[in-house]
Amino acid sequence: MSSHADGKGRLWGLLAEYETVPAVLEAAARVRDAGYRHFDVHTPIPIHGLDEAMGIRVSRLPWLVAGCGAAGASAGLLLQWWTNAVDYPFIISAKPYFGLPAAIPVTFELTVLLAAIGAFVGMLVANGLPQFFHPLFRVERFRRASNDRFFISIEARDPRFDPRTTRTLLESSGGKPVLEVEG
Amino acid sequence: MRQGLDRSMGEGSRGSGGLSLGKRYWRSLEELAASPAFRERIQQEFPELAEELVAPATRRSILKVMAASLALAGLTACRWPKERIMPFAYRPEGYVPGVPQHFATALELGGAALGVLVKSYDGRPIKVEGNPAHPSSLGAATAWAQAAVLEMYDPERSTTLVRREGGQRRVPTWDDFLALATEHAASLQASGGAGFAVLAEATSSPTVLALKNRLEEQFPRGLWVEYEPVSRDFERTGLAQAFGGPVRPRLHLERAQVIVGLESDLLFGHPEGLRHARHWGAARRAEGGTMPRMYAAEALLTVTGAAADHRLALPAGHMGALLRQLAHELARAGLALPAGWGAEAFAPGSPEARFAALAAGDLLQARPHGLVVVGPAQPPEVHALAAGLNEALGAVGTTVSYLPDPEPGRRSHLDGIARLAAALAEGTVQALWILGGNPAWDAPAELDFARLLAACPQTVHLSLYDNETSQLCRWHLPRAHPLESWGDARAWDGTVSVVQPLIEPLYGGRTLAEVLAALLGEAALSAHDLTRRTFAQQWGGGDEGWRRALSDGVVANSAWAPLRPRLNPEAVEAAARGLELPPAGGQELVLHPDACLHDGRFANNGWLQELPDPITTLTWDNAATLSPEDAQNHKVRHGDVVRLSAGGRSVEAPVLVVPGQARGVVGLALGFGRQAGGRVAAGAGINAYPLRTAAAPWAVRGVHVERTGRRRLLATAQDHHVIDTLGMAERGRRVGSLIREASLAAYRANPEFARNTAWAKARPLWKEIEFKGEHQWGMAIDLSACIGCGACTIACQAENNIPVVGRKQVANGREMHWIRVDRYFAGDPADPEVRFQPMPCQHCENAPCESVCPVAATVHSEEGLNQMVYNRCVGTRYCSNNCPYKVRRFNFFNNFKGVSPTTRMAFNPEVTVRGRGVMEKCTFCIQRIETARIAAKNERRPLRDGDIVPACAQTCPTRAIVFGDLKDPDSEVSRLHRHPRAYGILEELFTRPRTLYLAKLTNPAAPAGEGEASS
Amino acid sequence: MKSVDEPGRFVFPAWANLIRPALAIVLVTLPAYLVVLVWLGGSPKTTDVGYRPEQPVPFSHALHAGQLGMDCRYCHTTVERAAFAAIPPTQTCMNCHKQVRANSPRLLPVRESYASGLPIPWVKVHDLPDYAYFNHSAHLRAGVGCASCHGRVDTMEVVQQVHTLSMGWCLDCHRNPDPHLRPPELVTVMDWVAPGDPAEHGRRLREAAGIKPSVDCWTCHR
Amino acid sequence: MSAVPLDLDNTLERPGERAPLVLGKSDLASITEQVCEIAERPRPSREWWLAFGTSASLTLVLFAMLGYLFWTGLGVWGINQPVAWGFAIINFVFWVGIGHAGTLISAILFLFRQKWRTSINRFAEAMTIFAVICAGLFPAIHVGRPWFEYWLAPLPNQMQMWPNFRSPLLWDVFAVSTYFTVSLMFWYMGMVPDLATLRDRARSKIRQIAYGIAALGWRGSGRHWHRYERAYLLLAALATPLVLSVHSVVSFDFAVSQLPGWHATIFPPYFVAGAIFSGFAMVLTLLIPVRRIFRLESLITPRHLDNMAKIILATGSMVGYSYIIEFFIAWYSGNPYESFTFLNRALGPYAWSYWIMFTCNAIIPQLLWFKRFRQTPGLLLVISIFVNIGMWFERFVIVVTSLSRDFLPSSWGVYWPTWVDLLTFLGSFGLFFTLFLLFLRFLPIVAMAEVKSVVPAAGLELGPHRGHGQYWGEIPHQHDEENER
Repeated sequence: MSSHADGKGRLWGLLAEYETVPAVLEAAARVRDAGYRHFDVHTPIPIHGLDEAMGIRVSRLPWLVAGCGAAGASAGLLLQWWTNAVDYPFIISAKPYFGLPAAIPVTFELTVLLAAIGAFVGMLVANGLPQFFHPLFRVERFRRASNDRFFISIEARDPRFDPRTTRTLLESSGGKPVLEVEG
Repeated sequence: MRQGLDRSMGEGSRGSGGLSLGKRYWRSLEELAASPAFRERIQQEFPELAEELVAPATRRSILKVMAASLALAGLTACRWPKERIMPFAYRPEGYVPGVPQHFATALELGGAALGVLVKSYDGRPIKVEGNPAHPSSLGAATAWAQAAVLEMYDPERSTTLVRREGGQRRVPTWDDFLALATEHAASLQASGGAGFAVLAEATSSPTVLALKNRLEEQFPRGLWVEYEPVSRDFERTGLAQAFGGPVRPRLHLERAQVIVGLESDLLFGHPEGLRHARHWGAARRAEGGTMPRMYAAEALLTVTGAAADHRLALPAGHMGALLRQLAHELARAGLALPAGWGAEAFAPGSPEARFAALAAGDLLQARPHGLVVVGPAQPPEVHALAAGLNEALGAVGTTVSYLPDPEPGRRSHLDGIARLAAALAEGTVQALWILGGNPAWDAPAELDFARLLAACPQTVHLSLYDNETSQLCRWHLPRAHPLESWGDARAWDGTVSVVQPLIEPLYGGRTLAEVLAALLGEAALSAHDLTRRTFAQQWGGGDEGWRRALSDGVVANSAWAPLRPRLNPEAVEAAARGLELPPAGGQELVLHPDACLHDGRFANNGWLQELPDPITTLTWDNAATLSPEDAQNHKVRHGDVVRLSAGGRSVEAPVLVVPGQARGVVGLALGFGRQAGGRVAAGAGINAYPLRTAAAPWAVRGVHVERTGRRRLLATAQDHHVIDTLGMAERGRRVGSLIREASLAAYRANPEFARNTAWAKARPLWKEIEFKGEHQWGMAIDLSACIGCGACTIACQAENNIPVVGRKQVANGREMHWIRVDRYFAGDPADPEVRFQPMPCQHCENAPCESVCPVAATVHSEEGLNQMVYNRCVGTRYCSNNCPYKVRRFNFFNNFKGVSPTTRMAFNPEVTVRGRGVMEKCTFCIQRIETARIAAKNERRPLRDGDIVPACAQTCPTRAIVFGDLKDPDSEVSRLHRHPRAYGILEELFTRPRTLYLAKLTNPAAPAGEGEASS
Repeated sequence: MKSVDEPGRFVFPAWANLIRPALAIVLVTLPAYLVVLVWLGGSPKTTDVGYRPEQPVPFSHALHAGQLGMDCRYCHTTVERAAFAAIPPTQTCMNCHKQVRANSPRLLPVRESYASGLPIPWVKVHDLPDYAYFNHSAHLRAGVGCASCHGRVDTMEVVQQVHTLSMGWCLDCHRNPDPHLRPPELVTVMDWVAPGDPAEHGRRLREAAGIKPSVDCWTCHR
Repeated sequence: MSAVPLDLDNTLERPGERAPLVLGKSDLASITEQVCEIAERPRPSREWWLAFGTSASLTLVLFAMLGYLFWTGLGVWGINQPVAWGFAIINFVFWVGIGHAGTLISAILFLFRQKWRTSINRFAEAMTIFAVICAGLFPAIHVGRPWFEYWLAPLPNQMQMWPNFRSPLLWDVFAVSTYFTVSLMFWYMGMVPDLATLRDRARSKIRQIAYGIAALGWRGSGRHWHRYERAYLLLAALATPLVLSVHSVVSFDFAVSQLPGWHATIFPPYFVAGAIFSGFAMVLTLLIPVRRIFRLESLITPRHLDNMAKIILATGSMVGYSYIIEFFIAWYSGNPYESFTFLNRALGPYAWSYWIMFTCNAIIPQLLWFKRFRQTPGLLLVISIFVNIGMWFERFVIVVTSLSRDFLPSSWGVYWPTWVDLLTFLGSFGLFFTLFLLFLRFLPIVAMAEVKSVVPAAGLELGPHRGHGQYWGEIPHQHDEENER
C-alpha cells in the first residue's frame, strides 16, 4: 500500500507507526516536549508510564463515582424510611417502622449500583465514546493498533502543527511509516 | 361480580324467607331456576369468580398496561366488562338485599332430628348452624348437618324423574307419576294392599307417621318396613327385653360422675352426641374443683375413647363378658345384684379384670351418679344387662332416664329388611315403594337385595340421588332436600321441630310425605299443607303457635315425658347368661359407620370426604385398621392392600395402622366405595357392605386377612408418610410441651402447672409497637373440653369458602382447612393417650410471617389481628415457611375451576373467593367481626362480649373455643387468658400468640384401692 | 472523501457519531415519557372516572333528585341499614308512574317488568372490585354525604362515575376524614356546604361522634 | 487428558525467578491470532453444533415447562405444606452461587494483583453473567402470581402501597439485580478493547458493523486507556464487596427466618465460601474442556488450574468446617429444635442427600492436597463436577430438611420433585450452556489486551517495572518492593 496521501480533502493529521513499546514511549515523550497538545498514542495494550510520557493529568473520575455512591446511599435510606415509615406505615411483626439494620442491605446495593453506573458511564462520556467514526479508521494500517502495533497521531488543528516539521519530528523519533490522514 | 352476583341471584331470585313471603316468590324462583336466562346469568357471573379471585384486579393491571400503550387513544374506553344489577320487580316486605337472614329448621338422620339455624343470603342458604333452643343441638351442629348445604347444591342430585323399562330410560313428569299413584291406589283398594310393600328410611316425622298409619288402615294387607343400615335397634331390643317393652334411653352427663362405656361412642356417634359433648366439656373444666371420670372399653379407638381417663382396648365381642365381669366386681364390692348377672369372665389380674375392678369401685362411690353405657353395635343382651346395672346403681332418673318409643310396634330394621326380602323372594310382593334409603347397596349382603329388587315388577324409589337402588327400580323420583322442603321431625327426646324450606326445590323434588299423600289420593296437598295439618291436629294449629314454632325451631313442651319402666331382673339374668364367656377367639372384623360419611349417604359431599377422620386423620378413603402388633403379625405396612374374607365374601382394603386398637381386631368403615354415588364419591374407598350380614351386622368373627401385594396411597391429613423412629422419638418429646396436661390432683396441687416461664424472661431486641385499636381480639381454646370431633373444621370451611382439593392434593399435603385438629398419640402404642389440639392461625403479635413478606400482603391490624390480604399476595410462600404453626394455606391451583355454578351458590358472599397463587389462613372470621361492629355502631351502642362468634367457636359442641376482646377485662376470653391453665404454644419463639390454650386436665383413678371419683 | 490508503473495510460515516447526543437525549427523555404515560394512562382517573353507561331506562336523576327534589332514600331505601344501597324494585317506580306518564314509551321496560315480575337489567356504574367490601350504612352513619363519592347526582341526566374509587382515594379520606364529614342527618343533601372551614367543622363532628376511620387492610379486604 | 507436556509446565517454583504466566513463544500478534481465530472460524465445528443443538433444545424444554407452569399453577411442582419452597429456590441459590467465581476472579484477584487471572477472567465473568441469568429466572417464576411481580418494585400506584423493605426477599431482589448489572458492565467494559480487535480483524461487512458497534469506536487512545483503567479499577473495587454481599443477602433469606437449620448467624460467611467454592468448580468444569478443545493450553496454563484448585481446596475446607460447626452450634445452643433438625439431616429421611453433600463438598476436595490432582486436568475436572453436584445438594438439604420437619410434628411432611421440577432444572442448564456456547462462538473468550500486557513481548522488562509486565489499574508511581530487586 502506498505510504503518502494524495491531495484531495482536508488534512486531519499525521499518523506514525512504531514497533515496540519503548519506541512509542520515547516518541510520545518527544512529542510532548515539542509542546504538542492535540496528539494521541494508540496502543493495543495499556502501557504503564504512558501517562507521564504523554503528560496526561490524573482523571477526576473517582470523584464522580464517590458522588454517585453517596447519592445511591442517601436515596436508598430515604426511600426505605419514607415509604415504610412515613407514607404508609404498616405494623409488621410489631417491629419499628424503620430500623437501620433492616435498611442496610438495600442501601448498600443502591450505593454500589449507582457508583458502578457512574464509573462506567463516566468513563464512556469522558472518553467521548461511543464514537463510531474517526478519521483514523480510514487508515488500513491502523487496524493493527488493536493488535500488535503502536501509533502516534498528531492532529492538524494543533497550533504547532506543520506538515513538514511535524513529519520530521515523527520520523526522527522512529515512526515508520508516517502517514497523512484526512478528516 | 360477587356483589353483582348477589344482586342478580339474590334480588332476582329471592327465595323462601319462611312464611311472611308466601309462596309467590318461590314460584318465581322456580321459573327463574329453570329459565335459560338464569343459568346463563350464573354462567356469566361465576367464571370470573372462578378464574381469578381478583379478576377485576387482574383486569385492572392489564388495563394499566393497555392504557399506557394506548395513552393517546381515548383511554376512558378502557374498562372491565359491564355488570348488571337485577333488582326485584317486587321486593318482599321488610327484606334488605345483601343482609343475611336466619331461619330455624331441622335435619334428620336415622330417625332423630337435629335443630338448626340456616343463614340465608339473598335467598341462598349458605350456612347451617346449631339451634340453641333445640335439645339435641344446644347451638352446636355436627359435620354432616353443616355439610347439608353443599349436599343441597350438589349438581349431581337427581334432577328429573326417571322411568326404567326394559333397558331403556325415559324421563316422565310428576303428573305421569301421580297418574300411576292414583291408578295403583285404586288397584290396591281392591286387594286391601296385598302385594304392596313400602320400604322407608327411618324418620321421626309426625306427618309421615300419620300418613303411614292411614296407609296401613287403608291397605291392611300391605307391608311397611323401615330400614337403616346404621341403627340403634339392638339397644331398643335389649331394653325391651329388660323392661318388657321398647323404651328410649336418654343420658344426662351433666349429672354423671363416673361413666363406664362399652363400645359406646356417646360423645360422637350418638344422636345426642352434641348434647353429651356439651355437658362433658362443661364438666371436664373442673371449674368446681371436680370433674367426671370416664372408663371406656372399645375395639376401635373412638373420640369417646380418646376422651376417657381409662381406656381398655378389647374386641367388640368381649364386651358382654367384660360387662359381666363388671357386674361381678360390683357385686363383690357390695352392690346387691341378682346372682347370675355377674360372672368372673377374665383371669384375675388380667387387664380386663383390673379395668372392671377399678370401674366398679368408682361406680359404687358414685352410685346414682354412675352410668353404664353400651354402644349400639353391641348385642341386645349387653344392653339389657347394662340397664340392669344402671337400675341397681340407682342411676335411673339421675344419669339416665327412659322415654317412650315413638313406634313400639315397629319391626326392627334387620327383621324388617329380612322379612321384605323373603316376601320378594316368594314373589308375594309385586309393588315395592322405597322411600329414601339405598337398600340395594346397604342391605345385609346375604339377602342379595339388589337381585330381588330387580325382579320385582313394580318398584318406585324416592331419593336425593339417582343411586344404586334407583338404577334397579322402575321409577326414580327426585326427592326434595330437607333444606328445600316442608316437614316436621322429632329430636331424640321427642321435641318436635318444623322443617321449613330455605329455597324452592332446585330440581323440583318432592318430599316423602308428598309421595305418600299421592298414594292416599291427597296429591293436591303440598308438603306445606300436610305439615300444617299435622301441626294443627297435634299441637293446636293457631297461626300464632305455628309462627312461634317456625321462629323458635322447636314446638314448646313437645318432648316426651320420662317413663319409669319396671325392670325385669329375670329377663336381665337370662340375657346375661346368654352372654358367652369367654368368647370365641379368632380375628374379628368390626364394621362401623364412617365418622364423616355415616352409612354412605354423604359420600358425594366433598366437605365430608375431605374432613379428616378424628382419629386416623384419613380423608377420601376408608381403610382396614389394624393394631401395630397385628400389623406386624400379618407383615403388613401402612398402605398395603389386604383381602378380608368372611362367609365366602371378601373385600380388599388398604391397611392403616392405628395405635390403641384392640389386638385381633380389624376395623373397617362403612359408607365408602359407592358405585353410583356421583363424581365426588367415585374412587373413594372400598365398599364394606359385602361383609355385612343380618346375623353379624357389626362384629364379624373369624375374618381371614391376607396380603395382596398391592399398595394404595392413603391421604391422611397428618403424618403424610410413615414417620421414622427418629421422628417418632422427637414427636414424643415435643407433645408434652405442645399439649400441657395434668391430672386433676396435680392441678389442685399446682394450678399454674402449664405456665411457661422459660420465655417470660425473653426481651424483644427492638421497641415493640403497641396496638392502638379500641378492641384487641384474642382466642382461647380449652384442651380439657375439646374432644377432637372436627365440627369446627367444617364450620370454618362453610363460612370461609374454603375449597375442596381432593384426594391427591391432600396426600401431597395441600389441604386447605384453616383450622385443623392436630391429633397426637403419646405413650405406649398398644394403649396410647390421644390428644387433640385445634390449630387455627394464632394471630401472633410478633407474627413471623409478616416481616418476610416482600409486598406487605400480610400485616398486623391495630386490633392485633394478623391480616392476610389475598388481593395483595403475589405468592412467595415465605410466610408459610416462617410460620412455626404451619397454619397458612396456599392455593397451588385455581381450586374452584371445576366447581359447578350451582355449588357456587353455597359461597359466602362476605368472604373473598381466593384464586390461584395466593396464600390464605384463618381470619378469626373478620367478616363476622366487621358485621357485628357496623351493626353495633349503627345502633349507636358499644360492642358487647359475645356479639362476635367465629364459625368454629359457634359450632363447637363443647364450647372449647372462645373468642373476644382482650381489652375488655370482663370478657370471657380475657378471663380465660388470665386462667392459670392458659398457655401459648411455642411461646419461646417470642411470637406472642393471641390464641392461648388451656391445659388439658385428666382424671385417672388413683391406683387401685383409693380410687375416688371427685364429688 | 477518500484516502489512497483506502481501508478494505467498512468505516462508519461521520454522522454515526450523532449517536452520542441522540443517546443522551433518549436516556433522559424516554424514562420520563414512560413514567408520564403509565402515570396518566394507568391511573383510574383515566380508566374509570367518567364511566357513563347507557341504562335500559333513560332514568334522569337530574329530574327526580334535582328538579323534583326527591330524597335519595326514597328509592335507595336500604342505604342506611345495609352494605348495599339497593336499586329500587319496579314497584317503587310504579308508585308514581301508574299515574304520571302512565304510558310514556320510555317507561315501557318498567311497565313490562312490573307486569312480568322480571327485573330491569340496570348497568352497574360504581363498580368496586369483588375483594373490596364497602358498607354504605357505616359511611352514612359517620356522616359522609352521598355526594362525597357519587358527586352531584342531582345534576346528572345519566349517572356517571366522578371519583376514581381507587384504594388510594379511599385511604385519603380514611386518613383525613374531616373535610368530608357532615351531620349524618344531612348526608343526602346534595348541595350541602360546610358552615365555615369544612376541616374545622368536620373535626368537631368527628370528635363529637367519636369517628375513627380504620386503615387496617381487613376493614375493606376480607 | 493426562499429564502435561513438560514444555508447557509452569508449575515448578524456581526460586528467584517469576514463573511465566503465558507459555510458549507468544508475542502480541500470536495471542491476537490464537484468541480471535476461535471467534473468526467461518463455521463452527460439528461438536459445537452438537452441543448447541442439545442445549438449545433443553432451553425449549425450559420454556415449555414455564408455559405449563404459568397455565396451570404452582401445583405442578412438588412443593406443598410444609415444604413451600422446593426446586425453584434450590436452583436459584445454586446458580447464584456459581455466579460468584467470575466477578471474584476479575475483581478480587484483580485488586490483589493476581495477574494469572488475566487468562481466565473473561471466561469466568461470562459464566457469571449466564449463571446469574439462570438464577434470576427462578425467583421470578416461583411466585404464585407472577403477573403481579412488579409489586416488588417501589413504584407509585393507585393503591398507595409500597413493598416491605423489612423482607429479605426484597433485599434479594436488589442484591441480585445490582450484582447482575454491575457484573454485566464490568464484563462488557473489559471486553471493549478486544471487541475492537475483532472489529479491526473482521473481514465480512456484518462482522465489521456488529463488532464496530459493540466496540463503541475504541481506538486504543492513550488518553482513553488512562480513564479506562481508572474506571476498571473503581468497578473492581465496587464489585469486590458486592460479590461478598450478594450471597450474604441470599443467605439472609434463610438466616433471617426462624426455622431451625435456617436461623443461624454462620450463614453469610458459610454461603459466601460455598458460593466461591461452587463458582470455581463450575469455572473448572467448563474451562478444562474448552482449553483443550480450543488449544489454549499456552494461555490457560497448568499453573492456572493449580491456583484454582488451591482456591477450591481452601473454600471447600471452609464449607466442610461450617458443616461441622453447625452441628456443634446446634448442640451447644441447647435449642432442642435446632439439635433435632441436624440429627434429622444426618439420620432422618433425607440423610442420603446430606451424605451426598458432605462427601462431595467436604471430603472429595481434600484430594486436592495432592499436586497430582491439582495438575491433572482430567482428575480436576472430575473433582469439580463432584463439587457442583455436592453444592446443589447442599441447597437441597438446607431447604428441604428444615422445612419438612419444623416445630409442630403434626405438620411435618415430605417433599418430592415432580417431572416438571426436574425438567425445569434441566432446562436451566440448557439456557446456561446455550448462552455459553454463543459466547464461545462470537466473543473473545480470553481477555487479549490483558494477556498481551503480561507477555514478555510487551517489552515491559524495560522501565521501572521490569519483569512483570503491566499492572492493570496499578496506582501510578507505586511499585512493590520485591520487584525492585
